[in-house]
Amino acid sequence: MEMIAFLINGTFVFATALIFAALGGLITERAGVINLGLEGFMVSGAFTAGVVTYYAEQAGMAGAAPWIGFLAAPIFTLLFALLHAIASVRFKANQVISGIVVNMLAASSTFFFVKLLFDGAAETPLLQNVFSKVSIPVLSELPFVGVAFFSLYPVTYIAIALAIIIYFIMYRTPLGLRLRAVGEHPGSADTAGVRVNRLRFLAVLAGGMIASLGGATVTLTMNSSFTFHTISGQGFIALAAVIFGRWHPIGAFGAALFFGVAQAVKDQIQVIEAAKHIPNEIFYLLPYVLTLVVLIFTSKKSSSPAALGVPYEPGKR
Amino acid sequence: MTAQHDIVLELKGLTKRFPGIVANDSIDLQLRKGEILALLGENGAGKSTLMNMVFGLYQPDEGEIWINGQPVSMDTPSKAIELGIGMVHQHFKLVPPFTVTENIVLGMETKKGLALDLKSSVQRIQELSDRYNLNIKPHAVVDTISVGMQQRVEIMKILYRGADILIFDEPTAVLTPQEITELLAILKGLAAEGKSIIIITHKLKEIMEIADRCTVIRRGKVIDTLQVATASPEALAERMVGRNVSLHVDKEPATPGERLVEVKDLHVKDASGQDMLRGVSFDIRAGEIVGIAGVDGNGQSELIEALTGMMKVDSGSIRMNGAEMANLSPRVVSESGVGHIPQDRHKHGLVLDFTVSENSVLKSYYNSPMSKLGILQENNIRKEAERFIESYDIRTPGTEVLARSLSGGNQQKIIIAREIEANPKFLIAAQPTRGLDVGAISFVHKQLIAERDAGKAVLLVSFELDEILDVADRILVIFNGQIVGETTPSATNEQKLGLMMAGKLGGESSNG
Amino acid sequence: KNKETDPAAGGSAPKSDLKVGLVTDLGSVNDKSFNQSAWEGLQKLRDEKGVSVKYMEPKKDAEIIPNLNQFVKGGYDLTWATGFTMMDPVKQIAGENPNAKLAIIDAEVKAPNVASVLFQEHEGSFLVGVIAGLTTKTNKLGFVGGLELPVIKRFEVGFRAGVEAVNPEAAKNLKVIYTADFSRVDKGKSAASTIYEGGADIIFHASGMTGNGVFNEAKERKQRGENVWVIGVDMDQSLTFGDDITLTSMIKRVDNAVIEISKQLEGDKFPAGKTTYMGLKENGVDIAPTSKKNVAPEVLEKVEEFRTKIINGEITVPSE
Amino acid sequence: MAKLKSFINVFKQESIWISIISIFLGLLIGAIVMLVGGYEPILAYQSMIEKIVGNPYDIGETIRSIMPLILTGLAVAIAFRGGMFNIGVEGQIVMGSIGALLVGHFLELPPILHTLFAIVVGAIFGGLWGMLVAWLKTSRGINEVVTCIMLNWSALYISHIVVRMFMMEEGTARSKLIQDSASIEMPFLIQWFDGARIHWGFIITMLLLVGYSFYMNKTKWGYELRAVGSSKHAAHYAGISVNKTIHRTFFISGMMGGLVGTFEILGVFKYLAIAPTTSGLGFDGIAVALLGMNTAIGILLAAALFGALMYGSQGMSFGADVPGEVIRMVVSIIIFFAAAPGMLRVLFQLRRSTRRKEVSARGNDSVSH
Ligand SMILES: Nc1ncnc2c1ncn2[C@@H]1O[C@H](COP(=O)(O)OP(=O)(O)OP(=O)(O)O)[C@@H](O)[C@H]1O
Ligand SMILES: Nc1ncnc2c1ncn2[C@@H]1O[C@H](COP(=O)(O)OP(=O)(O)OP(=O)(O)O)[C@@H](O)[C@H]1O
Ligand SMILES: [Mg+2]
Ligand SMILES: [Mg+2]
Repeated sequence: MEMIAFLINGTFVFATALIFAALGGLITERAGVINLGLEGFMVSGAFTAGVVTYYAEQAGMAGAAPWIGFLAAPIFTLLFALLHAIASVRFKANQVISGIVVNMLAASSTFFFVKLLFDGAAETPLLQNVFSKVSIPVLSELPFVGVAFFSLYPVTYIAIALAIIIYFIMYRTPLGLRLRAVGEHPGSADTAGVRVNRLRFLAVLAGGMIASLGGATVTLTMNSSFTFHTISGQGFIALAAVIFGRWHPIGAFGAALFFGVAQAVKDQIQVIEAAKHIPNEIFYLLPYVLTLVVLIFTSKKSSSPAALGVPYEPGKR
Repeated sequence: MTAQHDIVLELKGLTKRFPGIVANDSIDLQLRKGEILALLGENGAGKSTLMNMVFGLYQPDEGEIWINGQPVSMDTPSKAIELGIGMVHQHFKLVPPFTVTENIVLGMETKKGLALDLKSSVQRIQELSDRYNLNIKPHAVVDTISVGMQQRVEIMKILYRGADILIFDEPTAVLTPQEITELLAILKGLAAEGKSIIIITHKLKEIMEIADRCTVIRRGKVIDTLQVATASPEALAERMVGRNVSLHVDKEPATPGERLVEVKDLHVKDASGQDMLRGVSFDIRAGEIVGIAGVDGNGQSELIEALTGMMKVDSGSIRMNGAEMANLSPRVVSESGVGHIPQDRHKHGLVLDFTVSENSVLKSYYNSPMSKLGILQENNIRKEAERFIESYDIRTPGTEVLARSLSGGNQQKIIIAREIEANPKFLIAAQPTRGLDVGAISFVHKQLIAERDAGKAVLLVSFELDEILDVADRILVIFNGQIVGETTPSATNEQKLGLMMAGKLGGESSNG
Repeated sequence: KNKETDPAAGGSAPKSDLKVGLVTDLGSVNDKSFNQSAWEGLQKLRDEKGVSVKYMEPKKDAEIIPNLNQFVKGGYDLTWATGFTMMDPVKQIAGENPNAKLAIIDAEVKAPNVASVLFQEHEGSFLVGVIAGLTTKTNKLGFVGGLELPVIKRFEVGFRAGVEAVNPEAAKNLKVIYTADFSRVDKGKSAASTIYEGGADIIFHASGMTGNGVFNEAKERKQRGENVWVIGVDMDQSLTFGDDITLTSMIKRVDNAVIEISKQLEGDKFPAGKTTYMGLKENGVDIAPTSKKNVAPEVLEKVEEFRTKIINGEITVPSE
Repeated sequence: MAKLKSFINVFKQESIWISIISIFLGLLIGAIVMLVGGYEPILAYQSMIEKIVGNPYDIGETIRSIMPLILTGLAVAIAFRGGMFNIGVEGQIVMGSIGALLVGHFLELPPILHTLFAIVVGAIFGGLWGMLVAWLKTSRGINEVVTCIMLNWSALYISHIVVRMFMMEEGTARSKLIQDSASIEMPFLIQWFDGARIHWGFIITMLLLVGYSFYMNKTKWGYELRAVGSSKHAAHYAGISVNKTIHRTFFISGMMGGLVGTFEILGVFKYLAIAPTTSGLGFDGIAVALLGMNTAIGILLAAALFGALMYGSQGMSFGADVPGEVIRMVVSIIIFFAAAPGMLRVLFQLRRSTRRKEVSARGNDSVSH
């Protein structure tokens, strides 16, 4: 029982970064723009959080430093999001390649900056102030649920709240209606008076900024520094979560949790006595194979936004 | 001359160029308050382009747009909407997974606090629906409603936005006769209320029925503007193409031969498991054209797809020359001599990003002489395309341009050439003239009749009663997945057919 | 930036004609681990002897050989390669260039012009195992490894033997997780979290940068008042992560090995074709000099006892 | 004659100029970045060029590093043309290397036969891994992007299991070696290139490049692939089996990936190492394919540019101490401009003023499809 509570806790810890990134990807893709740049946005966010928090520490901000780093991440990442938006929305570039460019450029430039800023070092200095888990008074004392749900990083609560907010915006507000219309059938949206490319542009920016929070989360909850490998593949897993979650905020949230649980389980099983003789690789395989199995048994027809990947040009036949 | 203040929309010297073509060449046009103005012109004459500029979708290269006596710059549709212009496009602009209400309020939402307030919108839509007799279901998902309802939703979108200048681009091309009648009535009502309307249509009858004036466009230029009351359909057609066209289909009586196609008790379910065909039986003889009349959505598409192997048959049989054809693959069906002019030329009939030559061999590319040992024979393919272009008068810059770049009429000609030249025993033509101008229509009809006269079995599926009555030798009426009656053109008329299609009147069954 | 590789830039430094190059393992000379240690050794050599030194950091496996060639064909007197991934490339280059001298760390290459250096990690790990076994309050311990490779296995096995020698019960409760990665801090943190949650209070890691996660987890728990420790690896990690969570570290003196062997270039004593074993005896492995901060004096005494026994050969530490 | 003309016309095309300007801008921005960082761009580019073409060895190694990029470029391109996105080349590479390794290590066969068999098996392993994606797509409707991402990681860990269970070389982190009879080294060329690891994969890759173009444009299977890629519905109507085409396409695509792994095993490494991540070549292939506009010649040029710059970056860090990241930045900037030609056109028009307005306006439209 205790172990399950701990497993749930671990799931949230792992999933938080993925939730942010997946939500960012979701917003972009619902507007009709493929977001293969999630990895790059996460890198940028992780980098910014590492660097800014470090300098905030140097300036004596102490406990406020990680918050400053966290909030700085989307601001800096705006640069990369702009790149994706300008190329794929304004200039109708292939959205896949534009995302790949974001990944390549974010990775190379942030590593380069780290070397410049920290005298050739391969990582930012170790942060002294990062997020620590907060125990919500009273609730965290409860048996089981206390450990499982009420003793988490503050950013985890933010991620959960964000998923709900985005759900609300997407399905209950005019903005959401327009956003979905733009991704489904931009021609209709345009003739109904919605500025399609402007909305897509903003969606790409917003998506990039939100995804960057995922990167910042990795730096500020797990790594305490930023290095070459801080983000290696999480962005793609987040993209998979968007698709797995059928482009729905709650679905993507659930998919991110699923990956989280698969990761958390992997460690837990390894330390069980009975599992000693199973090759470790089987556990490493687990999250990925499990995902495929679940997809095989749940898949229905594709539910991607109909205009995903198609640049909108009013004059085009 | 009408007084200046009566002109709500004026176009002065509008010019629009596309690569290699001047789509609109210095067009002048006036729309008066409360009138219905028809725009008439061949396929590719530039009608849609002109209206798209008025609605802000395209930007003119030259010229000015004046609204209520003021020059305006129409840079986006939202600007047009703001200025009281509404447009129903040739291809519907609806978001399929959204509800009717969501589609209507999109871009003009009402809010309650931060949230979308659909409830009050539904109320308003209901009111408008009642007032204009649009009969709209606000909560239905657009994906699932009939084309006619979609058309009315488009109209509702305009009304909801309070537009005064209404533009309709071929609104009747996809409607049934009943729906057309209803629509025309609605338009008249709107004009009577003082709204000003421009309607594009290829159907002269409709122009005669509702338009006050008709502006004729040929190759991007305004040729003339006529008072409809004093003009004849023949005159309009003549102005449009620049020569005499016969509006009648000339054909000899059929001389049916042996029974070629036999369909027995056909049952088909769609993807969601719903019964779409429920025991359809009929047969077609060599040398006759059988028309299938019916309202869209009563099983026509499923019937065609089942006959061509594109859809699974649940039970029943399809025999051609006695051989069973049900549930064979499309490839085998076509190889057995079934030609198919599909209903949706963009979705099925053509690979739009293939060249004209590649599209010419879409069904024969894999066989000698188009390919040998798995390798395409480019020379033969090109020659085939050249042959089609020559004998079907396809207007294209060459064989190696993309099909996408041709006008709708010419795209259709590629398909017709391909399907007829394959020399099928059985030709299925679904909506073969949808969206075509009168010249093109008469061309297609001639081809169908020529096929019949060459001893082929022809199945013509159409929502156009005119077409069915003019071209078919025998008429089957489909309703709710069943053949509910059979008749001949001489034994019926539009009214009777219309009633049968609505399931209200049985036909005289000659061979049950 | 390590741009000043030319001793002349230093001004007053002594002058030597020797040129020594270093090709790092996939990673970087700033990895706070053995690549860095090797480079520091070379820098010391430059400062002391005026030798020209330079490094290259391959980013892919396929780049290793061209990088080695850059030095070998560029006329360097000695080319260092750090890490077991370099074994085959070094062997190949040594064969193709019989006149070039190469040296490799963490792998054995049998070639007449290659000096190999192997560290006896299991011996050092044994000592930290003793510390862990005697320090644990819960009698539960943990080990976090990177990839499950023979080198890393040596750490685990040596550690286990050390614990076993002083605290058999804790050895039975040793939880082991391999993260399959040397650079994913988050995986290290998750692994550590699982182990600590299971009741262990000390974790020894041999997982490169992944181990940072072990420290991060320990730090977080320490702040919540849990009494947990980490035993670092390769370098004295208390200098990086603080001695409030670092119990001790098993250090590998790669720098010493690099300096010693490079020096032997002069006077033709270069141990070509030989394998140098760097164990406790050779000062190749050791516990961090700062250990007395956190480790009880009587425990350190025990450590010294075992050290002597290992050096004497009374105890042979298993390595696999 | 007509062929020659069309070849010349290629160079009159705007896209060629777009590419040249993109490369120029990429290098320029790279230089600015270096200046800002306190490095010497001229020295850096000098060292880079020297590293790329400085001596036979480096020329050979540059070629060697271009080869896999061509193959992964082709793998991605063939799927793209079929309307699918193969972001699973990474995994297909791994599977290919497993196949080649198993055959290369365990079987005893005469030299040429051994090599051929290993290549075929490696290609088939990659192909089947690719086809798994296709099968999950057609039979279960699972989006290939997710499948690919999952299968990449799965392949990696499967390679760990295979190596560890069946052929771990004692005391190392890699498999045992393949036998010499399976090697695809080209000793005469290796000698020629002063030891650079040139192998028969070079010839095969070139043949595949030509084969790709031929397959795509001149065969009925290529016709079917393109038809399915542009319109599944029209392809179905035309009697083309859409699912079969998807399977075939992913199989071929996966084979290309598999061959990358095969060649790395048989020609470059001789063993498979236990690595924490996949090679990244598959992801680079996406950029190569799209930069090369999915055409054979484009892929060749893009891979050459990409591979040469990456290989040359090592020279930059050796000769001018510039971190290799700068070159990756340069490459991504080049791709960025090349992928959004509209951007350059905007800059272009500004500079050329109104003089040739009409020409550029036409150019503008002709690529808008
Ligand atoms: N976006 C576009 N790009 C290139 N050419 C276009 C474009 N839109 C229209 N054209 C061309 O402009 C001409 C006029 O087309 P338009 O759609 O206005 O004709 P139309 O009169 O509406 O014909 P139809 O009766 O078939 O609807 C055609 O030759 C068409 O090919
Ligand atoms: N999230 C995504 N990121 C990147 N590429 C994507 C994403 N989603 C879809 N794609 C690409 O877009 C293509 C279309 O995706 P989709 O799942 O709609 O295909 P489909 O349903 O098989 O096609 P169709 O709608 O024509 O039947 C995919 O083949 C894939 O290459
Ligand atoms: Mg789809
Ligand atoms: Mg039109």
